[in-house]
Amino acid sequence: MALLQIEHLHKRFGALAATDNLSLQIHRGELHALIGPNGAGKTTLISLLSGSLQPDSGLIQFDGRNLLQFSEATRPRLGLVRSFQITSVFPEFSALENVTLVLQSQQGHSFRFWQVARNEFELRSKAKEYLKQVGLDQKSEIPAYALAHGQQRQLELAMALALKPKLLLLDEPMAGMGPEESLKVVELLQQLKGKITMLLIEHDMDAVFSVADRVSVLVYGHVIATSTPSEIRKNTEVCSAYLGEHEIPVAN
Amino acid sequence: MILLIEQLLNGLQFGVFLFLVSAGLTLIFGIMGVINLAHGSLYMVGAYAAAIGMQLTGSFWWGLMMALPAAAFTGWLVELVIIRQLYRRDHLDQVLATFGLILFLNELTTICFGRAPLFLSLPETLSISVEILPGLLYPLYRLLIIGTGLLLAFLLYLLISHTRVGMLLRAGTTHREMVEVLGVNLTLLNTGLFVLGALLAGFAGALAGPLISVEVGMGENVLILCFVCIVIGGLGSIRGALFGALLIGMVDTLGRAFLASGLRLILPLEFADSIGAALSSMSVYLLMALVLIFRPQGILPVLGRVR
Amino acid sequence: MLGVGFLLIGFPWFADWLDEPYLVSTASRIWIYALAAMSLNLLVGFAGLVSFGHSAYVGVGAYVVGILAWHQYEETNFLGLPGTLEGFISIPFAMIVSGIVALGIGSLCLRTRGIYFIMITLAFAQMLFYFFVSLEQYGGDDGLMMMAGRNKIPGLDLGEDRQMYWLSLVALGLVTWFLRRLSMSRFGMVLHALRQNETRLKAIGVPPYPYMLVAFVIAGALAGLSGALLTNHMEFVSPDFLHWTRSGDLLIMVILGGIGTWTGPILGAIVFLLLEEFLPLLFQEIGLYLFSEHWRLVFGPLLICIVLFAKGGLHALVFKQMKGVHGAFAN
Amino acid sequence: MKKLLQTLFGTLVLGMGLANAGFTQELVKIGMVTTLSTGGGYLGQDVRDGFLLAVEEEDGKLGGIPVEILVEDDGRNPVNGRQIVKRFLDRDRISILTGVIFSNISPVVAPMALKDGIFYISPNSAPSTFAGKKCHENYFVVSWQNDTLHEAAGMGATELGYKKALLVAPNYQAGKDALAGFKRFFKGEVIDEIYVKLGQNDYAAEIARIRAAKPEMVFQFLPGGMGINFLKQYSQAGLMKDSAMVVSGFSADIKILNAIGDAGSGIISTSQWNHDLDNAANQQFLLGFRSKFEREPTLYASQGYDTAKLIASALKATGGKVLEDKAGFREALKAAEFASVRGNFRFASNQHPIHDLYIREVVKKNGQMQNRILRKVATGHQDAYVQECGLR
Repeated sequence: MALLQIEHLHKRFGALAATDNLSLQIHRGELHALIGPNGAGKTTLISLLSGSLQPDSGLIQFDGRNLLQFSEATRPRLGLVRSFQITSVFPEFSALENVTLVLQSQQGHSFRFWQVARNEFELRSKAKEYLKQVGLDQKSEIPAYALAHGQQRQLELAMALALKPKLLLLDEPMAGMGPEESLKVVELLQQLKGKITMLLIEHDMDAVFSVADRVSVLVYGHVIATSTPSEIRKNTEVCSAYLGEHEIPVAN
Repeated sequence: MILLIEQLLNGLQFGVFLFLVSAGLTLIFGIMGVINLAHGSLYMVGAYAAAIGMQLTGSFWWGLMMALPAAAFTGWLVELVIIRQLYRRDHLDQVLATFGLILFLNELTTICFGRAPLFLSLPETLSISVEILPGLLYPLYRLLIIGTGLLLAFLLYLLISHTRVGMLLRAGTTHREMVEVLGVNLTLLNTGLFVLGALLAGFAGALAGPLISVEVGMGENVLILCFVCIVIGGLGSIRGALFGALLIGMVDTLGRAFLASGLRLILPLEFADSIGAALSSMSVYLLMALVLIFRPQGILPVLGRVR
Repeated sequence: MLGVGFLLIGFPWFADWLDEPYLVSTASRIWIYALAAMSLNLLVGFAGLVSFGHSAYVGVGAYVVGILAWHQYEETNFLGLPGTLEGFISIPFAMIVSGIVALGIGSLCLRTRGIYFIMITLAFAQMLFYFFVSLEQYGGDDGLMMMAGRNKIPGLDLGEDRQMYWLSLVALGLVTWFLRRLSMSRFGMVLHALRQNETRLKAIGVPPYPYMLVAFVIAGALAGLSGALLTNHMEFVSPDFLHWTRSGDLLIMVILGGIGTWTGPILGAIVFLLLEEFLPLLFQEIGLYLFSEHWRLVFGPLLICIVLFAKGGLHALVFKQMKGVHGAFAN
Repeated sequence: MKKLLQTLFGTLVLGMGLANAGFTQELVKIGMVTTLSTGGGYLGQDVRDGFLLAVEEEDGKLGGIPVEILVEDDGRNPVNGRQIVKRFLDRDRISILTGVIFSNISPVVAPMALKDGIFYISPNSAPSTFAGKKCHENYFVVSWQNDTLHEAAGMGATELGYKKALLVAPNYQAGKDALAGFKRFFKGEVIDEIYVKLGQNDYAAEIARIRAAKPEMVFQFLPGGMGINFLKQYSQAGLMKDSAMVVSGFSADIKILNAIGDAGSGIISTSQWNHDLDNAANQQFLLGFRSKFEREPTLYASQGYDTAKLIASALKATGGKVLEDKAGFREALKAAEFASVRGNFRFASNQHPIHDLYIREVVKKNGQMQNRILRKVATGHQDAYVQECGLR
């Protein structure tokens, strides 16, 4: 039984069908990449999964539960965690505080009014580990707004990991990163592979084809193909979908 | 029956009047994203200018004519000196700055024209009542206000939805950046818009002059009510402002007209009166609260804009 | 900081030395308003919720004390309960009632955001204003006198202005301390996060609403406390306390002082109230009689200038660098 | 923050220095906390100007005693009022407090003054509590008790033979007191009472109700701007001729008449004073006021003037001893041996005035609207609360 099971999902914005009878399966432990031309409805799908949008029709099964009955704020608790396309951290908090807040939210409600949060050392040490994992442990005390863009993306990732996701939705984690930064991320993804199930949305084809176990191609809100990277490369339909849009992915 | 019709007319007239002030307020907020507490002061300027003008020329009409340039000029000056600095600031700064502006304008008016309310009245020709229905006499002037108000509303509608300027304005409410990209001179557009708002407010002030006391602080009384109107209607939308204004006008008027007498049927007279009065004075805010609870964006919000 | 503390405690003697004893009551009033501004800052500065109806909770707290005292004086009952002049009963009671009112109003208002939130909080405040105006039994618009003087607190004689001053000062101190702790707690972290990025907060599995509501209630209760003190200070309460311009004043104090800072609300209250009280005098002294009567002519532009040129309010001016509440635990 | 405080007090101390400089001891200090800003501003302005006129007539003296008058604006806000009075008492050590206009200020400041043992002499506001239960030996009222002019309206309406009256007032205490006062002396039938919102602008709804009710007369107490709005719209709706308008003096002072113009003609109003009262003091007052301020005085101005004259008479009698000889000063005040611009004037046992009341009619005289006395409706009227007062 797949971890995430999407069946006949529909979402319209007025005349535009952003998601059109979309069906997709993501198996436990795999790194599943989702590619497609701009406006294919990738981000819409993420929003539908994370709950910031509601589908018009269709069914989403997550970990054996009907996802649609859970609110945006409760889905992370189920283990369905997203990272944002536009960097979204708490700018005034230090990197450490960003992650600490996430961990604290993991431990149920935060109605504790007296104990000083920054003195809760076990929280902070855990948080440091996550920062280390993404290679930010040197920057832990720096306010997020002062971090370089790439580092903010890394922080974002750390926060996502801190939520102990069963499924991690990665919305273009390498957007706006320099080559060496994105290389870091690819390495990180390699490490996480197998431990966490991931749905990766990314334009950087080299990255995608190097890390993904399976790739799905989304065009006009509809999945036209799902297969291994090598299969996908051969697939003519995909190429045609990409003509004029992107360079045809060639062997790396 | 006659009474009901008359009260409905009163409600309509009050609503239309509120619309004249609200229209500018909502446009200024919608397009420039500026909360202008000093909008009420422009209304006051209009009334004062009309009063002074009438005392100088002895003619109500000249007073009315003088109100427009006065309000427009004040509006222009205010936009140039202060509002322009506030476009990119957050609402709090705007509230504080324009509040300071109110203090200043009020005090200045006091110094120039004294504390006593000014005199402004109607020419004989207008201060008559006409029989619009058998047995229903209604002041001609109030009818006039209804007429001009609705006319202006219609003109605004044309301006907003059938002219290039209007197109830009509408675009401005939702996609400010896009309009800038189009190479439109937004500063000019804004100034023009602000002046337009000032004109409407000033005109409303001049119209109200003969009916209400022309005195310092008259602006604040009407200001809050107008904010209620545009919030109920949905910020930034002229349609919303009109709708909200009419709704408030009706609710307020009818509440005052029938609530107390209605309560007397079920309560002892003593309570009925005070409770009725208390309720009718709250009614407007009650309404706003209800609307916002069920439609947090107002009743006719501008589509595609989240604030 | 400690030095400042002693300075403030010793202020009554300083006032005597100046031979200006009335400054003590001026100061008590300042601390009381600073307390209210502080509670408003919890909403505006921490959680980013701009409430334009905060004086409502001040007013409710004020009326609770006033009404209890009135019943005690008239020896009548209030909802079956006898009135009281005992401070340690009526003041906490005032906080509780304000808190409850805040709970009711907040639970509705918090469905909206931004300018709509500003307006709906104003709406409820106005309703309460007209409610008290039409409360004939308690003096309506004319308000309610504390015929038997200020509240009684064992070991204190509030009738004596100094003791009233110290009470207000201590109250302000405790509230500041409490809010400081609060802002550094887990709860505080959530509030700060809320201000910075609500969507993200949801994305890490934290529903904002309950936290906002609790913050709203705390702010309301603290406002109630300042109201209770105000009634005692004034020995009088009237709907003026709830008028929307008072809410405006509180907001101005917060912005003037520096939103989301610790000293901000206090500085704001000090400067705002001192200007309001002494600007006319100063102009009189220097012979600008026009301005001494029309001091607002100067005060208005002053506010504007502070907005336009002193970003971050007096706090930023005094402490040169902008350091928000979040700074308090960022280092 | 420390710095801030010190600099602030620094400037203050400097200020005090200047202020206190060159004061001699026998100077009697009179504190005047009044309302100059906000809607009711012109009331305070006239009380102040009337008062200062009297002081100026004796160039800086009252009853031959040099006085210093400290005037401050309470902005109609009791909290500010309290601060000002606190300062008057502690810093300026005044011996007489006066000037209060509105009834939401007096309950705050009067007790302060009395507790401090100085004299409180009201030129305007006089709530019933201080006329009755809480009357005080050092508390004097020169103007009237709050209900008085409303009661006079009741008498007037009766004398003019009106049978069916409709009453309008704001939904707050003073408004309800006003209607109570009117009803206390009105013999006819009250067919309806309409309570309106404080600070209301538009009265179309109420006016429609009035037209439907067809009363012979309307009595309204809508202070300041509200009254002007109402009167303008009332006459605009052409109701003046159907239902006469009877108001208390506050709603028909010269300022209001100027503001509503011809619309005001025919309004019946009551007052304890009018410009056409023929007595020497009044002539002197009018002459002085008009020449100094180039405007017509309101009844408030006359009250300010009377207040000053009363204080003058007492200072004269005690040779400037106020706090040194409280008993003497009190007796001198009670004697009220001064020429009031309203003619007969003496104090009742609760130290509120006993005086004559008139009804006036608004007429247009050489282009100006003004009040003309119709007749006297009460001679030696005193308020209804005097029995509740313990003083004898």
